[in-house]
Amino acid sequence: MAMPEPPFDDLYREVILDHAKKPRNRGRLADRTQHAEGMNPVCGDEIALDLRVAGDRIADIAFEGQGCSISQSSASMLTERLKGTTIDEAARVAASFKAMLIAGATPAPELGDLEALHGVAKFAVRVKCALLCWNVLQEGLEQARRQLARGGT
Amino acid sequence: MAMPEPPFDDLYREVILDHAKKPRNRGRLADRTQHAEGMNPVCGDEIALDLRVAGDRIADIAFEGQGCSISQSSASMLTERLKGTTIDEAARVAASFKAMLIAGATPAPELGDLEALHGVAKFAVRVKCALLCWNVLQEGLEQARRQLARGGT
Amino acid sequence: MKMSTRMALLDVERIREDFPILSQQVNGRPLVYLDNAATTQKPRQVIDALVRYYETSNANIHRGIHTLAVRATEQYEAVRGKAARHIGANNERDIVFTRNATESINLVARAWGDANIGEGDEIVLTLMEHHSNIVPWQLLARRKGAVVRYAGITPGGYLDMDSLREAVGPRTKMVSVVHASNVLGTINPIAEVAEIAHAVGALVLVDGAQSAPHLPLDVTELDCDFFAFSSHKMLGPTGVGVLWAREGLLDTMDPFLGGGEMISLVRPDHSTWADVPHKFEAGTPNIAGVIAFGAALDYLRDIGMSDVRAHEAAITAYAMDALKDVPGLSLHGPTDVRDRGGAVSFAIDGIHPHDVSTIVDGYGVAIRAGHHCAQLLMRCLNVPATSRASFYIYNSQAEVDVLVEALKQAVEVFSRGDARTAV
Amino acid sequence: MKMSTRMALLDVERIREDFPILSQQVNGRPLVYLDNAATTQKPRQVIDALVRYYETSNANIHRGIHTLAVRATEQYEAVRGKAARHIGANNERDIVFTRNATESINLVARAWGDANIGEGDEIVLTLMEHHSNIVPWQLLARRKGAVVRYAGITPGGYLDMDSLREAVGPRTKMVSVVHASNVLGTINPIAEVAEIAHAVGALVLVDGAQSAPHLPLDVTELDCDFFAFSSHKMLGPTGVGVLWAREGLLDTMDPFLGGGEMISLVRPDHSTWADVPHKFEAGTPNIAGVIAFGAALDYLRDIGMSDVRAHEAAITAYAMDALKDVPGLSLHGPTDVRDRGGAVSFAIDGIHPHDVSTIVDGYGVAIRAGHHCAQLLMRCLNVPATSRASFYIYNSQAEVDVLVEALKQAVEVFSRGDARTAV
Ligand SMILES: Cc1ncc(COP(=O)(O)O)c(C=O)c1O
Ligand SMILES: Cc1ncc(COP(=O)(O)O)c(C=O)c1O
Repeated sequence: MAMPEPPFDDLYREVILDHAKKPRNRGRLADRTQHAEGMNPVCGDEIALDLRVAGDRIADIAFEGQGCSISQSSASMLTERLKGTTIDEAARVAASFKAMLIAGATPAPELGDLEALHGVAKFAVRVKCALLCWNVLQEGLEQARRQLARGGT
Repeated sequence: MAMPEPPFDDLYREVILDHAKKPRNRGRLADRTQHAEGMNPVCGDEIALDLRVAGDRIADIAFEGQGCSISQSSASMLTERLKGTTIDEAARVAASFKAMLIAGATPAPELGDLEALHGVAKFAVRVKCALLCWNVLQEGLEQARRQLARGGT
Repeated sequence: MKMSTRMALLDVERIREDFPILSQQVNGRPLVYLDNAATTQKPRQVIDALVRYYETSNANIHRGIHTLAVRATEQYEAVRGKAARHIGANNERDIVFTRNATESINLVARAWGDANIGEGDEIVLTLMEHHSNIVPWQLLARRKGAVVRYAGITPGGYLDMDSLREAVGPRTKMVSVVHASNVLGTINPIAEVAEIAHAVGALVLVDGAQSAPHLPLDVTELDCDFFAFSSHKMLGPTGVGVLWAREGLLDTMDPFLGGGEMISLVRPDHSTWADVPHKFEAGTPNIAGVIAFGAALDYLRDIGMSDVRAHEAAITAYAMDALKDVPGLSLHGPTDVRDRGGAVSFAIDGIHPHDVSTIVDGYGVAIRAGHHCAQLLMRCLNVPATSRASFYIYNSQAEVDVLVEALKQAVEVFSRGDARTAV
Repeated sequence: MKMSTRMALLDVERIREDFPILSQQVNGRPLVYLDNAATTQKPRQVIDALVRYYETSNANIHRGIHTLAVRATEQYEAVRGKAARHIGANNERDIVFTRNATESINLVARAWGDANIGEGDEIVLTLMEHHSNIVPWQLLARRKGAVVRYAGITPGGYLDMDSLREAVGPRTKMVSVVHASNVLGTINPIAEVAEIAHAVGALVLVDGAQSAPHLPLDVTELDCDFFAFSSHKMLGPTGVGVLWAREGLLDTMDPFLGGGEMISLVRPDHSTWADVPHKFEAGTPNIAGVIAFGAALDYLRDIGMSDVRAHEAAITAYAMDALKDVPGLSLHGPTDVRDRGGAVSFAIDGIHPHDVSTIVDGYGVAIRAGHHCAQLLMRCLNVPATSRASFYIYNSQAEVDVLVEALKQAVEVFSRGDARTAV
């Protein structure tokens, strides 16, 4: 049977599949300063993030989790993009990413490779997969901010 | 506005309305040997029957109750028809009456005036109104039979 | 024919074209459907929504990734916002879909009641409640050793506010009141009730089964804590009810039914719950019914609830006046249409309501006769049953005239004592 | 294309003409609907029954005297007998209409469970239960201080009868078991389960959500005490479930929800209940839904449940064979079609089920991916989720072929790592 080309150009981009198969920064940080986790009860996807924040900067970041290619590649690309950025920049990237997926905004330049995930916006039920790690990140950033406010690290 | 004749010839027969307005044998029997009552929870109709059974015969019978013209006239005609009959004959009349209303049987001659109620069979929701007193009667006859079996009157 | 003091506002002829059932004959005469407090008829827009759903979008919702599942989920969830807007609520998270108003009330009696009502606590109802707003509280009181108290009714058919004030006390935890009576028509002053209840820290549930279909509503103005209503009484399909709760209240409540959809994690010994409102919607819901209910809400919004109210008030005023022509007829409930909805109960001397209903049905007129699930109220009125005509957007004054003539025939039949010569 | 060892019995082409939704295109390709364990599509006979009801007979039931009310009541009540016959029961009094299988089980957990389960009593389930047959019992156990125990599953996907025998003991009061698993397909030996349960005096509830649509049934042979199922999984509308109870059992049970329809007398302090089954149907039921469910039952009866079963067995055997062609695919559950229904779960190496579902949806194929409301079973299988194809009377072998080809494309996409060059 002949199967014509399916409409996945926008979803399963090479870079996404690559991250899904070879996740970057996977594991735990022994010297983490923040830890946050989340799951998507509807589909069972799980993401845990470790951050090591030094000053106002994310000195190191790693993730663990399980789930579909979208949730895992999103997390992998997140860590790659944010390692070394300031907390404020990380928050801006998170906001841009959400705008791209929820509001359908054209990808902001600061997203870098994460732009590859913009095709997910067309797949309403998969949007939450891509967002999971970003929600977890936002919780981690909150923690880091509270700690900064208390004058820690 | 001109209202053409409604299809009630079969339901509200003269004899039925007459019994509904001037119920026969209404009240209680001070010397009753049996008492049974019933109600129709869906419409709230109530019937209570007093019997005075002497030997195997219904020496006297009376009813009390409230409800629609069908339930009340059925009870009134029941008492008129059964006063003085044997328990067995009363049971036969009850069976014939139910056959007429439930199975749509042509009225048996032994029903006498009760035949007037045969039109109720066509009004499915009103059948239970006409039957209420007969169900109560059957309970009363049961009691009477048990008493006879024990040898009492 | 009576002249109306005020003309009905709606274009009944045009509206009736949307209701296929209304063009039928019953007993050889045009159907005059005046049993709207029991359930209303459905416009083709609602029937079409059901057909469209089953012919294009049917799938189980919430957990599916495939196209139909996504489509069905979006259509279903979109109705929450419509239901919220209908009652002036702003947060669709506060809307739970149930089977009917009855289940909505039972949900509160279990999921809120079991956790918040203790021995000796008091639940205050009124004597004009529908059984659906009595029995769940009696069952709760029995489970918990609590007490059910009742506010009474004035001779004019109003809620007796003094007796309500007396019934509400320091042990009162819940005051559950009908908004518009399905028998007397009375519209109760909910905001006033809420003030009395809230003053002692009690919550207020409003049984809106007879108000949501007929009145412009704003739960903020009513100041109630729960509001329950049914789709089938407001143009929508059977099998759909709504419970609205004041913001944050659902979050504090335990689940009601357990099963699929309402969980987050299930482990052998315990489970955790999904977020509200899904926590309260166990199992596959009435997806098609909810979506078609959305079409009913759209239909009512397009007419506008104030016009619905104005039309019904006009018809009701006309009917209450016209019914006076029937010999021996007396009306129950408030006489001022500003204080009542379109359910008009009446008695006719010497004719039992069931006989009345059967006779007018012979003329194609559908009214209801019985206790209307309000036995406590029947005892207040000292009658076993009433006859009730109830109106909606598609009813005309001409239909009221048919009812009045049919009732006169009933009187005729019973006064002559012989139907064969009655006409 | 694989050759089937045994041809499907049903004339699928003719049957498909009855299902308007099946002729649509999804993502530019003909819809291949293989998510029947979630919900089935509806034949026009069922859709027409809904339309006919709303266009000719709509009225509230049970208490009305007028023509429409009588008509609606008769149509609604007639479905009880059909539902009873479908499961080999003879008494329509033993049939209660609910919203769905989930509510049927909750009804038993409340109305039977609260009166019969005490502290330290045990409820035995299996690890292959749907959440709808787990959570109600967990909630009951929490209310009463009872214990929930689980029978396990063999590596081949069967219920482990030894572990069931171990789990059932003198304190066991209820054994509640799925008849056909919605994930593994496994058909459980209910009569054997019942023997074990009845030997210690426990009752048996069968979750028939996945067997009532697919198997010829006889509750007498199964020897169970309760049987629960859903209309929407067997051609009927959403919002209708059924609970059957062994003769006499409902009479011993307290009411579940309180309200209209389910009472006999209501007094201020207490009420008495209507006879069964109405005692368990509080409020206005899903009248239209139940009546249209009658049309679904008629449709299945006309085909014949043995032919339904034979067709599905043939398709399932064909599918299990054909799926072997997909690289890296492994099946869950029994391999012998005689022991299983038409729900086929599988895993593909290196591709998450959600990705599988999204990709095959691109080819118009609707399958389900996830935990299927069976998280305990997912833990047994040691997977977070599975992909599941599930078949019904309108599915053909050609559709299985489309699924297999679409799955191969998924493998292709993921093996090349770039969808743009995948075809
Ligand atoms: C005032 C009132 N409350 C509650 C109900 C119950 O509504 P449902 O049967 O839809 O649950 C009704 C309808 O009969 C009603 O009139
Ligand atoms: C085995 C099983 N039990 C129970 C259910 C629950 O059915 P419903 O959602 O119709 O209540 C399902 C359906 O998902 C099922 O597959």
